[in-house]
Parts: sequence; C-alpha cells; structure tokens
Amino acid sequence: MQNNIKRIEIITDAIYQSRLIKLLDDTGIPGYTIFKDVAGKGLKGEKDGHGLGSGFKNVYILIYCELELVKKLTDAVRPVIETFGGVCVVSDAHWIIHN
Amino acid sequence: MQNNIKRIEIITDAIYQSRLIKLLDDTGIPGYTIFKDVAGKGLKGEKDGHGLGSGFKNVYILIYCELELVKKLTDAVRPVIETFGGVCVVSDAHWIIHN
Amino acid sequence: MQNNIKRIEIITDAIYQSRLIKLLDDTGIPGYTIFKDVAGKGLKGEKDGHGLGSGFKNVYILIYCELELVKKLTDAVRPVIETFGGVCVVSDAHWIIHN
Amino acid sequence: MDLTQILHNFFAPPVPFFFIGMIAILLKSDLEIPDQISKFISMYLLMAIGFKGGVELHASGINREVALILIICSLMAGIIPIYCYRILRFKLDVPNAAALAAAFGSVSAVTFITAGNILDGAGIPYGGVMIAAMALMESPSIIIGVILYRKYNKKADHGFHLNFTELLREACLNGSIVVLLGSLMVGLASNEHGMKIMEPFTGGIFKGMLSFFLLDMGVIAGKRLGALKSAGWFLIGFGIFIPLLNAVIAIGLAYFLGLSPGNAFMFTVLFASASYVAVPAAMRVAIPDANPGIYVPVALAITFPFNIVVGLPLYYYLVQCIHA
Amino acid sequence: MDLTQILHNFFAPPVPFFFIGMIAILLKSDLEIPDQISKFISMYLLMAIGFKGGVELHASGINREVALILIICSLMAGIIPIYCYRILRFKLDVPNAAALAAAFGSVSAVTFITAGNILDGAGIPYGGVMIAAMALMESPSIIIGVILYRKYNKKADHGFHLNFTELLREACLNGSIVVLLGSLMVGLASNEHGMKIMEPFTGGIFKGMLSFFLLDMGVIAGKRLGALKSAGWFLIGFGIFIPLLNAVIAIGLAYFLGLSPGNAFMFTVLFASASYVAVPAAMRVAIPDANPGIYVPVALAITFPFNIVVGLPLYYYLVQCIHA
Amino acid sequence: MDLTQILHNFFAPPVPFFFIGMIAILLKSDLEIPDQISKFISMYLLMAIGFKGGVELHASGINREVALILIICSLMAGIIPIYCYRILRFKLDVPNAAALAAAFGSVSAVTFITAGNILDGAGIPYGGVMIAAMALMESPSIIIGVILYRKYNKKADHGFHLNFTELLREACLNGSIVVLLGSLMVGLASNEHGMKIMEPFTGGIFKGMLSFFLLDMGVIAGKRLGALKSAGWFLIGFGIFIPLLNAVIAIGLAYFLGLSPGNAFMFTVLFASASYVAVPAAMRVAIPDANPGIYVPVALAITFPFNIVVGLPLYYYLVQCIHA
Ligand SMILES: Nc1ncnc2c1ncn2[C@@H]1O[C@H](COP(=O)(O)O)[C@@H](O)[C@H]1O
Ligand SMILES: Nc1ncnc2c1ncn2[C@@H]1O[C@H](COP(=O)(O)O)[C@@H](O)[C@H]1O
Ligand SMILES: Nc1ncnc2c1ncn2[C@@H]1O[C@H](COP(=O)(O)O)[C@@H](O)[C@H]1O
Ligand code: NA
Ligand code: NA
Ligand code: NA
Repeated sequence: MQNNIKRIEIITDAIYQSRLIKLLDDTGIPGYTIFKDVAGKGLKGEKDGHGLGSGFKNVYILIYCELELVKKLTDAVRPVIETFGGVCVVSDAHWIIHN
Repeated sequence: MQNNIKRIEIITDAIYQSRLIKLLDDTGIPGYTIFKDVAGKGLKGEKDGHGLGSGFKNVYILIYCELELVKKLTDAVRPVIETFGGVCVVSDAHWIIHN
Repeated sequence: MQNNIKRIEIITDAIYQSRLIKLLDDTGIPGYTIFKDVAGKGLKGEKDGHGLGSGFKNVYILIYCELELVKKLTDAVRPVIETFGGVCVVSDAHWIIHN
Repeated sequence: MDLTQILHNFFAPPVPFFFIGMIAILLKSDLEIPDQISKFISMYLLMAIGFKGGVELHASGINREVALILIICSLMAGIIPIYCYRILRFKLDVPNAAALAAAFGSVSAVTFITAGNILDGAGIPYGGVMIAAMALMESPSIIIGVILYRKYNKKADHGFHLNFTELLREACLNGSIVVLLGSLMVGLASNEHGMKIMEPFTGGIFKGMLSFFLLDMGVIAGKRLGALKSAGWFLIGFGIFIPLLNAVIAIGLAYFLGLSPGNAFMFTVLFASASYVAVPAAMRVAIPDANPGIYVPVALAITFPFNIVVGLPLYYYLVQCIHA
Repeated sequence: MDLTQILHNFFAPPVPFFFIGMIAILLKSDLEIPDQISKFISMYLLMAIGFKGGVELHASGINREVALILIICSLMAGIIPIYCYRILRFKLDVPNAAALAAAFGSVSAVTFITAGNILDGAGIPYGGVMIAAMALMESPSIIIGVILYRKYNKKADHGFHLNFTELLREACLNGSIVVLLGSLMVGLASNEHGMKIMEPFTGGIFKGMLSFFLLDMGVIAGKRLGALKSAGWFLIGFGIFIPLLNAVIAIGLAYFLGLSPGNAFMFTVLFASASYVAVPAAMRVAIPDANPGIYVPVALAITFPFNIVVGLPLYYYLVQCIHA
Repeated sequence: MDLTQILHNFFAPPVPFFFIGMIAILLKSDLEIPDQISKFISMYLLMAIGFKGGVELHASGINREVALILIICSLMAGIIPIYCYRILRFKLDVPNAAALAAAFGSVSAVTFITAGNILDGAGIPYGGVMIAAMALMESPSIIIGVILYRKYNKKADHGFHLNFTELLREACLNGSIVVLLGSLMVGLASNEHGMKIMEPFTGGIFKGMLSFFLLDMGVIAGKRLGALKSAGWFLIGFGIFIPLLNAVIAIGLAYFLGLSPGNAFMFTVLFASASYVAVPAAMRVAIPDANPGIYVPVALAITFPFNIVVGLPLYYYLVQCIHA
C-alpha cells in the first residue's frame, strides 16, 4: 500500500493540553486529533479522572504525519513530556483517504 | 504472530456520525468502536469541541477487519470523507482475543 | 528506529472496567490509558452509549509494553474477554519519549 | 375522582414529556439528552424522593404496619422472580430467563416517582415507608435471579465468577440504592427546619426535573424499541401480562393488610414495575451470558410505557373502587 | 420608562454574565462551562420558555392576530435569506453566502429569551404566540438556504446529497424545535394547576439558569472572536447592518399590524437575530462546502453581542417611541 | 446556642451527605457523580455565593473594616505558606513542600460555604466582604508558593518554565475566581429587585445543590484516602495541626480587629482551610516536579473532612466563647 505515514500518539496531563497544542501548531503540522477526559496510570501514579480541576486527567493526542516531520515534532514535544511526564509513541500507517 | 488484521481509523465531523455508521453497517463489517467528543485540527480548521450543537466536534471510529474487507469499507466511506472532510488511515494489527 | 514496543488495545463493556484494571495491575505493567464513554458494535450487539447505567457503553484500554509482557498480559485479560465479550488487539510501535 | 379527572392527571406536565421524547425518536429527530445530565437528574430524583420519604417516616414513626410492609415487599421481591422465571423458561434459555425475572422482582424508580406525582396531584398521601420498601426490593430480586441462574445453568463455568460477597455488594451497594437510602436517613434525622430549607430543591423544582427526565426516558425507550422486533410476541406479552398479574396480587395483599388508598396504590406500583437500570447493571456482571438486548428493552420499552399509560390509571382506578 | 431605566435593565443579573464570560476568555482565563451542561441549560431554557408560551397561548386563545403573526413570521423567515444572499454574494461564494443567509432568516433563541427577560423586568407582557413563531421560523430559512445553494452552485455534486425528506427532517425535527414545540403543547394543554406546579422550575430558577447560560455564551463567543480576523470588515459590517435593517422592517410591520408594544418588540427580535446553533447544524449537512468557521462566528460573535448590547435597547426604545 | 444545638446543625441536611459519599466509597459502592456535574455544581455554588456576597457588600458599603479585612486576608494568604513550608521541609523535598504550603495559604470554597450554611442555620449574619476575601486569598498563596520553589530548588531547570505574566494569569484568572468575582460584581451592581429575581436560584435551591456537592466531595475524598497510606503520619498530622494553628491565629486576629461573631467565624475558616482545586491546578503547571498524589489528598482527604467534622464546630464554639 502506498502513502506511508507515521502515527504519533502523545499522552500527558490534561492540564498541559493548551501548551502542547501551541507547540504543535508552531511546528506547522497540518492536523491533529485530541481525546479529552482520558484516565490512566503511569510513572506519576494513577489518573482516575475524578476530582474537580483537570488535575487527575490525561489528554491523548493523535497525529498522522509524513516521516520527515516526526523529528521536528518530537523535538518540540520532548521538553513538555520531560518536564511534566507522559509518553510519546510512534507507529506506521497508511493514508487511505485524506480530503 | 498469526491472525493478521487491519486497523482502520476514520475521523470526521461528529455531525455526520449517524450517516457514516449507516454506511458501515451496510458493508456488513462485524464490529466498530466509536469515540465521541473528539476535538482536533485539520484542513477544515479547528474543532475545539466548544459550542452547542456538535458543529465543532469530531467523531473517531476504529474498525478492526480482515484484509479483504478494507477495500469495500474504504469505498463506502470515501464519498462521505470527500464531501464532508476528514481522514481515513489504515495500519497493521493482530487479533489476540476475539470472543 | 530503536526501542520497539507493543501496543495492546482492549475493548469491552464499561461495566467490567474496574475488574479488568485490577487484573492489569496484578500483572505489574507499568502503565495504561483508559478511554471511557466509548460506543460501538460487535458480536454482542450495539452499544450506543445511551441509557442510565453503563450497560450500553464500552471502555477502551491502551497499553504500551515490552514484547515480553504481552503474553502475561493477554493471559490475564483472556478470561474477562471470554466471559464478558470484547476484543484484544496488538500492534507494533516505538517509544519516542518516555519520561 | 372520576375517570376524566384521572386522565387529566396523565396529561398534566410530567407525563406527556415521555411521549414527546419517544415520538421524536420514532420520527428520527436527533433529540438527545446528554448522558451525564441523565445521571444527574436520576440521582436528583432519588435524593429528593428519599429525603421526602425520610421526613415522612420521621413523622409517622416506625410502627407495626411499616415493618409489615417492609417485610412483605422484601419477600415478594424474591418470590416474583421465581414465577417469572418459570414462565420465561417456555421461550428463553436459563441465563436470559433468570436475568429478566430478576428485573421484574425489582422496581422502576421512575414509574414509582410518576405514581407518587399522580397521588400528589390528587391530594392523596402515601407513607415514607413505601420509599424505604422500594430501596429494599432490589437486593432480593438480584440474589434470587443469580441463584436461579447458577442452579439451572448447565454450561461449564468460565474462569470468571462472582463470589457471594461481591454479589451482595453489587446487590446492596450500587449508587442508586446508596443515594436513596442515604437521603432517606438524612430525612429521617431532619426536623421541620431541615425539611423547609431543602424544600425548594427536593420539592419546588421536582416536577420540572421529572418532566425533563421523562423526556429523556422517552428518548431512551424510543431507541430501545427497535430491539423488540427480534424479541417477538412472547416477550411483549410477558412485559404486559406480568405487571397486570403482579398488580392483582398487590391489590389483594394491600386490601388484606388494610393499607390506606395511597399506600395501596404505591404498593401495587412496586410490584407491577420492573427495573431497567440497577438490576440490569448487576445482571451484566453476575449473568454475563444473558443478553442485555433482551432484558433491558422488555422492562424499558414495554413494561415502563405500559405502566405509565395504561397501568397507573388502571391500578389507581382499581384501588379507588376497592376503597370506595 | 427612560433611557437610564433601560440601561439599568441591561445591567441587572442575566446580561452582565455574558460579558464576564467574554472578557475572561479575552484575558485568557481557563473558564469553561462543560459541554453537556451547556446543552442541558439550553434545553432547559427552551422547555421553560415553550411551556410558558403554551400556557399564555392557552389563556389568549388562537385568534386572527395569532394566525397572522405566525404566517408573517414564517414568510419572512423565507424572505430574509433571499436578500441576505444577494448582499453576501458581493464577497462570498455561493455555499457560504447561502449558509450565512439561512442563519439570518432564523432566530437566536437566547437573544429572544434575553429580550423576554427585559420585558419581564419592565412588567410588559407579550403573547405566547411569539414563542410559537420562533419555532416556526427555523424550517423556512433552512429550506430557502438550501434551495439557493442548489440553484446557484455550479460545482459538480459529490455522491452525497440530501434528498428532500431528509432535508425536511433536518429542518423541522431537530432537538431544539422538538423541545420548544413539545413543551409549548404541554403548556397549551395545562390548566392553572399545571402552571403552578411547574413554576419553581420554569419560572423560579429561570433567571439564574439564564445567567449561567449567558456566561457560557460569552465564553463561546469569546473563543469564536478570533475567527473574525480572517472574516474581514465586510462580514463584520453585514453582521451589524442586517439586524438593523430587519429591525426597521419588523417595527414597520408591527406598527402596520397593530401589535402591542410587547409583541412588537419580540417580533423585532425574531427578525433581527440570527441562528448560530440549529441552522448551522443543518447547514453542516446540507451545504457541506460552506465553512462553519465563517457562518457561525458572524452570527455568534458579531450579531449576538451586538443585539444584546446595542440592538435590544435600541429596538426597545424605537418600539416605545412609536407606541407613545 | 449550646453544643447539642451546634451538633444538630451538623446533622442537618447538607453535611451528612459528605459522609454518605465517603462511606459508600469505603464500602466499594460504585457511586459516582459525573464529572461535568461536579464542575457545574461547583460553578453554581461560586456564582450563588458570589452574588449573595455582592448584594450584601452593596448593602454594607465599603468601609474601613471591609478594607482592613481584605488587606489582612491577602497578607495572611502569603504568610501562611511561608511557615507551612518551613514545617514541611522537615520531611518533604522543596517542590512538594512549596506546593503543599501554597494549598494551605488559600481557601477551600466548600468548607467556607458549609460554614456559611451553619451560620445561616443559626441565624447569625456575616458580611459579603468575607466572600471577597476568599477570592483574594488565592493569588498570594500561589505566588508565594512558586517563589519558595524557585528560590530553594537546586535541580537544574528544564526548558519549560512559566514566566511571571503566565504565573500571574494562572494565579488570578482561573475559572473559579472569575465566576466568584464576576458574580460578586454583578451582585454589587444589583438592587433589591435583582436580588429578588435571582433568589430562587442563588438562595432557594442552594442547600440542595450543596448537599449534592458534598455527596460528590465525599466520593472524591474517599477515593483519595488510599493515597494517604503512602503519605504517612507526618502529613496526616500536618493536615490536622495547621488548621488548628491557623484557627487560633485567626480567632486572635478577629478578636483584636473587633469582628462580629459571624465575620470572626468565617475569617477563621478562611485561614484554617486549604485549597484542593484551584491551587493544585496552578501548582501542576508551576511546580511540575511536585507530586499531586501528595498535596491533593492532604488538603482533600485530611484537612477538609477534619474541618467539616471537628474544625467548624470547634471554631464556632471558640468564637462564641470569646464573644459571650
Ligand atoms: N505504558 C503505558 N501504556 C499506556 N499508557 C501509558 C503508559 N505509561 C504512561 N501512560 C499514560 O501516560 C500518562 C502519564 O504518564 P506518567 O507521566 O508516566 O504518569 C498515564 O496516566 C497513562 O495514561
Ligand atoms: N494529520 C492529521 N492527524 C491527526 N488528525 C487529523 C489530521 N488531519 C485531520 N485530522 C482530524 O480530522 C478532522 C477533520 O479533518 P479536516 O476535514 O481535514 O479538517 C480534524 O479536525 C482532525 O481531528
Ligand atoms: N471488529 C471490530 N472493530 C472494532 N471494534 C470492535 C470490533 N468488534 C468488537 N468491537 C468493539 O468491542 C465491543 C464489544 O464487542 P463484542 O463483545 O463482540 O460485542 C464492541 O461494542 C465494539 O466497540
Ligand atoms: Na416489580
Ligand atoms: Na432573523
Ligand atoms: Na487557608
């Protein structure tokens, strides 16, 4: 199948979402998808999604992009993840339809 | 690992969800999973999830299916994505448990 | 790219979430991410997310883990999925950042 | 109070919203009440009704009649599933028969609340004990349902099995029961003053919130109607016949016990309604091989609307006749 | 009632919350009203206003004036989009012009409710018919918008096209209309008693809920303001000019029809406001190549605040002058 | 008013719901208040209390006492974190000590509202200024917390660092403060009439909404209790000792300033309570290497319940003694 792309997944505290999105926008990537109200567990303990503020919640961001952009993107995201915690994972995928 | 399958991801406007699901049902695929209240940015601008109607929201649909079904499925989805915008991406996966 | 990992996805009834999480915790996996309020369709019919209890809802759990853990994990999850329905799928991925 | 008066009560604010919701869905409107709002209003209704029940129980005190009603309701919540199971086994397999039987042993809180609303409209009092009885009817029906399933199910068990403690917790400590019993206890401990400061919340906006909730129930029931096509005539008949049968039993018992008209009516509604929230949730875990696509729609899309439209006026009428 | 009095009404509880929300966003506060709460309160407002309208229509009866108002409003909801479309075509392409024109044919329910709130504060009555008229103005504007689009759009059609039945359903059966018309009918069927038991919900907490909702509207409008930078001066001018034009037409018509001051004011608000929820949702499906990033912000971030701040007091003043 | 009377107030409607929630969770019930509903009710409470405070401030006017209270509260919100930090450093590292210290400088709005509710029950008035003071105490504690962290933290800084503008915005413009101050200002600008039309919303249903919210707080606190096992005795002791220490300071200051009993009590509650929503949210961003699994549970699962059960009656009793 032609049209290979990369699929980048970022999970971090919901509270840093707006900062992260700003960084993403600055890299010039054409699109991303955001899943809010995500719970989980990691090195920084459990995020059960409960509580008032977004203190115990994650955000999950999904980005499809060309291979060339991956480095630029992960370089932008790295300081946030390293300061605030979370994960960034990449895998392979293919465009089928992209309008 | 045996039991190769394809993993199809569709992201489009929440407002078209019911139409899209109907198309999927018509192809006879055995299952799909729907994530509502998804935000994002793409060619059609930002969907921040805010506002009253579902005007500024996306829906994310995940389908695991056999290789043979991929073409049938994407053919069904294509007119919706091409008319209304969004993306459709495929990647590889394996069944582990499917009851 | 170095740092190969596996990406495990589990989808089942929301009502079994706490049981499943307990099983996952017992395997000693370092992290997982939970998406609530997920709808879908499968062998057990449609889950439209409507209704009062979580009777007609799914939960989607995403786990990144080392290859070695996959078997232990799926063995733990198998009885739940086989009793209560749902799917478990694995695919390949790579760590980029993991703080 | 004659029939026109009764009918009028059914077209007064709360009830018609149920039909607006249902009809909208049948006409394929996109009307949808957000999920969390449904849960909020349902918890609100339980809190309000529980508190009111507690305050009334405080006024009436816990006497022999109260104890008797509680005991009989608990017993019947265990007995109803047994004969329902027998009937259902004509057409259904063991897990589905057991799960559906359990639903009929328990109560639909919204049907109960709507019934209370009709009594309010007619100025007829009923005791806070009926609300306590509602809370008590859930656990026995769940437990009997599971016992029936475990006794008659021949299929080999999978590795996953609830032990009795888990079952009991599922049966006695689900969120709805906690809110209902909790606020009943708060009401019981409150004096006049407590009642007065809570009134605008538990009383004032109650009918409006109930209207909103019934709109939502209409939407949900409308969405579940489709599942009945596959269910077939047997289940539709069952969903109408059992309420009637249980109502007759209840009215007889109520007469025998000498209950007041208000209590007799609410007593009848407890027997005649079926649970489509709490019991199904428990069944999901305890009887995983039963199909919620069967047991939820029967209770929600047949018995519930039947009770609202035909059942409540009919039971009311019968209770009135006997007490006249 | 003089200008200071009018101004004072605008700083009384509900309205200032809109500005608190908007200013907070402009200062980059993280203030955000949860999504499902927005929907709940918006449904609540429609239910409350619909019910009140029904009760008032019940009292007034359906006479010749009522029928006339309904007919004229429906007609104008179809005519306004036509001249808006002509004007918009100077700068916009066919799909965007048609979609935005449709929004101006219809009504902003919150503007309408805020206007009603001002009349309440001033003790001026208006008829329940105005609420029915609001419900009737949505469908014609959607249908005319789509007709304009289909007639003038030269681009080849994609495979996906709404047929007329689907279009009609989209135009007449969206959730907001169902709730509004449904509760209007319930109100119409209710007597004094029904009104009284619903009052704490539909009346008592109404201003508070409206305050909360306007806070949310301020937040949403604040977030959409950014989109106007790209929209440019033409659209900003359009979003201010059309309400004024429509208001003048409405005031003239109202005078001609001999409407009471309250009705004349609400009639003007129906014409002068633009829809940013229901019509855009329909446009999304029916005119997929129009950009919601254009038609939503014009109605929501220009016309809506303009009407709240300048429009309502102005229309009110003009109506008062004519009737003095 | 003697001790039994005081105790009775604590078993009147709102408070017991906290324990129902907490006990349900400890018994592993699945009781859960939906997320967005929590946020809605918490915004509602802030809006209602802010509005009421504004109306009262309007009545009392802004005099010397008012100004004095505001200044002292702001100062103390900066001073409390300093001595808390010193104490906490015995066992915690710099980031965690700074973050937890900041939480104690600020206020728990729910504790404050529950305290106000007790005064209402006892018919003792308190000034709207106390509500303004609550709003003012958040920013200083956040800023001092961050200054302590930046001054004493030796670890090399990562690339990500809030500049002072961002910090200030985080400290002064979070959603809760905006709603509280916004509605305080609306209340301040309202006259009698504005107060009356908002009353059913801000007053009537207030106790009921507070009950619902405390139920939720009980659930959340119950879920966070587990985290305390790892926290150990030092933090548990800290979460109890600091409220007592701060209360003594507050009662002394209040006596010295000649505050009325109502004001003195609320003043004490401001000092003795700790923030578990707004400050932790700011700390999350400003002190990312502190562990929210430490600072949230101390404020939420120790200090909050301690204040509700032991603190409020005790402070109330002490204030009464001094004023007798
Ligand atoms: N191995 C993992 N698999 C899936 N999700 C993870 C994993 N590790 C961390 N996460 C997610 O990332 C969030 C933040 O991670 P951390 O900062 O390590 O606590 C967690 O709450 C999880 O939702
Ligand atoms: N490159 C991308 N990566 C991830 N999500 C995307 C991407 N492009 C588009 N999307 C998602 O698809 C939605 C619709 O895309 P569009 O129609 O291009 O605006 C966006 O709002 C995003 O949520
Ligand atoms: N082929 C599939 N692709 C994506 N999701 C699926 C698939 N099969 C099942 N699911 C999801 O798993 C849930 C439970 O599956 P089941 O027990 O088969 O009904 C469904 O409601 C879907 O959300
Ligand atoms: Na029953
Ligand atoms: Na208009
Ligand atoms: Na404090």
